[in-house]
Amino acid sequence: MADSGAPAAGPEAPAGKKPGFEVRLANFTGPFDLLLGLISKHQLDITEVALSTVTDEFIKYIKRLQNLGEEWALDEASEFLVIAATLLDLKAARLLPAGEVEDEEDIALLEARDLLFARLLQYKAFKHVAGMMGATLELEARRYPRQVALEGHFAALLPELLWRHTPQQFAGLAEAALKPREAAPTEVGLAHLHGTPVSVKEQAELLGHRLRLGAPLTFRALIADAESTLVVVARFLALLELFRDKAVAFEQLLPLGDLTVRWTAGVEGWSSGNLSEEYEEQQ
Amino acid sequence: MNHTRNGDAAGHPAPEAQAAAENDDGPDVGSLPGGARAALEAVLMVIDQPATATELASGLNLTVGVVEGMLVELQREYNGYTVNAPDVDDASFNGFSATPRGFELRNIAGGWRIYSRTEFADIVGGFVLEGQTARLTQAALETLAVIAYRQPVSRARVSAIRGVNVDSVVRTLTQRGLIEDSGTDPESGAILYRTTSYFLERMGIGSVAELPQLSPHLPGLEGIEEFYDAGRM
Amino acid sequence: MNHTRNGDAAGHPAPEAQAAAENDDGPDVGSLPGGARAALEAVLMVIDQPATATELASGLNLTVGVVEGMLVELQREYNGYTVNAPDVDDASFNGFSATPRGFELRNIAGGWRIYSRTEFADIVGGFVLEGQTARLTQAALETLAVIAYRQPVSRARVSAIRGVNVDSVVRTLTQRGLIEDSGTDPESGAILYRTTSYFLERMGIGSVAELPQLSPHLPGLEGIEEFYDAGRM
Repeated sequence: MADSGAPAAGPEAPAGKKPGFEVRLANFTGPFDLLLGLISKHQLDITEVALSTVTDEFIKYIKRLQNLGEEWALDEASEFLVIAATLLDLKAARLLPAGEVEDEEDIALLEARDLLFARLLQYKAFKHVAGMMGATLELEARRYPRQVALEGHFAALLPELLWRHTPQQFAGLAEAALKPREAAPTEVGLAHLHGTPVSVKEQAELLGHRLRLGAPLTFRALIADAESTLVVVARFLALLELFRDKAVAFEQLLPLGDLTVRWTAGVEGWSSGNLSEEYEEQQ
Repeated sequence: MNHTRNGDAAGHPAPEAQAAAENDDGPDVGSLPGGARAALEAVLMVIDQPATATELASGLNLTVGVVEGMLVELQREYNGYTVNAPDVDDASFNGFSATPRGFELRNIAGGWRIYSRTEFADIVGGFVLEGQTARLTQAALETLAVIAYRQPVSRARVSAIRGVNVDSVVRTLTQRGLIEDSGTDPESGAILYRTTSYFLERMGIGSVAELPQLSPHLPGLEGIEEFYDAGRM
Repeated sequence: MNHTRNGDAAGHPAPEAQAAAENDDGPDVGSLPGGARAALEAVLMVIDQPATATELASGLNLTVGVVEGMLVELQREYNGYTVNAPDVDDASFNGFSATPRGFELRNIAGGWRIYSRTEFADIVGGFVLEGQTARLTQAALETLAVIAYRQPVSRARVSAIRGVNVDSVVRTLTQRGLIEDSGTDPESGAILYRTTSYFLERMGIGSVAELPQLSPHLPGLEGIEEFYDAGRM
């Protein structure tokens, strides 16, 4: 028993809590949280962590929980995804040759790495204070406030209620209160979308490249390979920009007919640097 | 209560020591700061309904006799140690122990509860009336409407329907005599509320059956549970 | 309060005598047994949510300064006269005045209120059915933490920080009365959430400024954090 070598819960798992997910790697064995802690304290290099192994183990772990009928598997799984995705991003950034910082791309890469790290730390910080808040709430729940009903003679002092509601009006109130609420109006959350931003500038370059080489093309042809509506919109906006820069001309023979686009600026006559700033800022 | 009863009838000698010695299965009130007396005070301070000495004794894991002794002792202490009526006119200030407190421990129909002292009724009454309006707030009206149409119903369920915490509104409605406690839910143990006859009086109807019918499409309690409780943690 | 103000700023000397001399239209708290202090206690017995010193003072017809002095005095007295934290371990029994009472007077969420002492939670819990709320899940706690530290904040923002959809958790926290709608963001039109005074009460603090600093848990990230947040939204 002493030499079984496969402890169910690490020594770090606090007593009384469910043992959490444990990672077993060549260079590290212990709770997932501890792994994060070490990475954030720079005591373990993210590049030396085999993330695929971590993920495999986690999937096994979740499956075991599901087999046991544990309900909180989903909670833990989504949390794992957040952290694992961040680690993966972080690792990708770290594995790229760092070298010396020479151009803007390197700086951008460094920034991205910092941001990823910041995101991980921020997440961990909130997790930590959430734990502290939980402990405080539990401690405070051991105090019971005095909130007793008003003694009869005081209740009798209260002014007589003004009641002006007819039963029909009252029923109206009940109808309104009992009606299932639509999901509360909120902004359309975009934060969870990770669609690649489409750049009008890039699309303009692409269109320029196609048009200046040869014959006029229809708009239909120009968007034939667009993978999303967003790209169609970006190409359309790019054409308007090009038109304003007098780099293209439009022809439309019939109302609602095909729009033909012709390059007019010559081979070297236009570059995407001409594009107005407004699109660059918004992407 | 179900323990040895030695010595409880003979005065009230050091209940703390006794408690510590007697109990080994329940909470050991004697070892806590202030001892059994403070534990009793803690309970008395927060209970809403008067509790009998027997109920208190079983909660404290002490004999009824010991608890009765402490109750009388506390009662006298709150009254300022004067045996009968407090010596009102003098109001001499030689240490707190001789001064009556602002609250008193009363034994009404066998139950004990702490009340504000009768002498301060005018001041307390003025405080209670301050800021009181004769009108129910919109939140109170809506909560009342939900209770009227879904009674008997727990606060948690009303909260789930309204999407907000209704604790203080339910207290107001109870205080106003519009709703009342109608027992506890056998499953959850939560207190269930129903409307009172005073509510019917104010509505000018004879029974809740006379309330106008609601649209049949509104979710009943079962539906609501699915709608709103799914996300409960 | 609306009377002559002589002497109220200079400490809190014998409030009873002062009150008795000054007031002729309001209740004369000084002439009652136990004086103003007991009157204050009497009022504390009937409030069902924290009351500010100002509210209490106006009900008692005393100055805020006098009432604040008495509140602190009562608080200390209930704690057994120890100056700071009650000297719990000692529990020396030399007369009642040195013993902590079973209840305490606390100043939280901007107001004063009487609570049972934590030591007796197990015993008191047996008598108080209500108020025992289920524990929050880790997901709910983390969401609550983000809202507490970033309020007012939209759900989308909280989602971005936590990396998961928080809609149902936000609904639960609202139902529990821990957070509330605090209007909409002028730019995005999104509902913004903030913590409630009930949250402060449950945390036992006076304001969100008393929450532990987040920065020790966020080493060297002051600038980056803003940069990150700006980029996300």
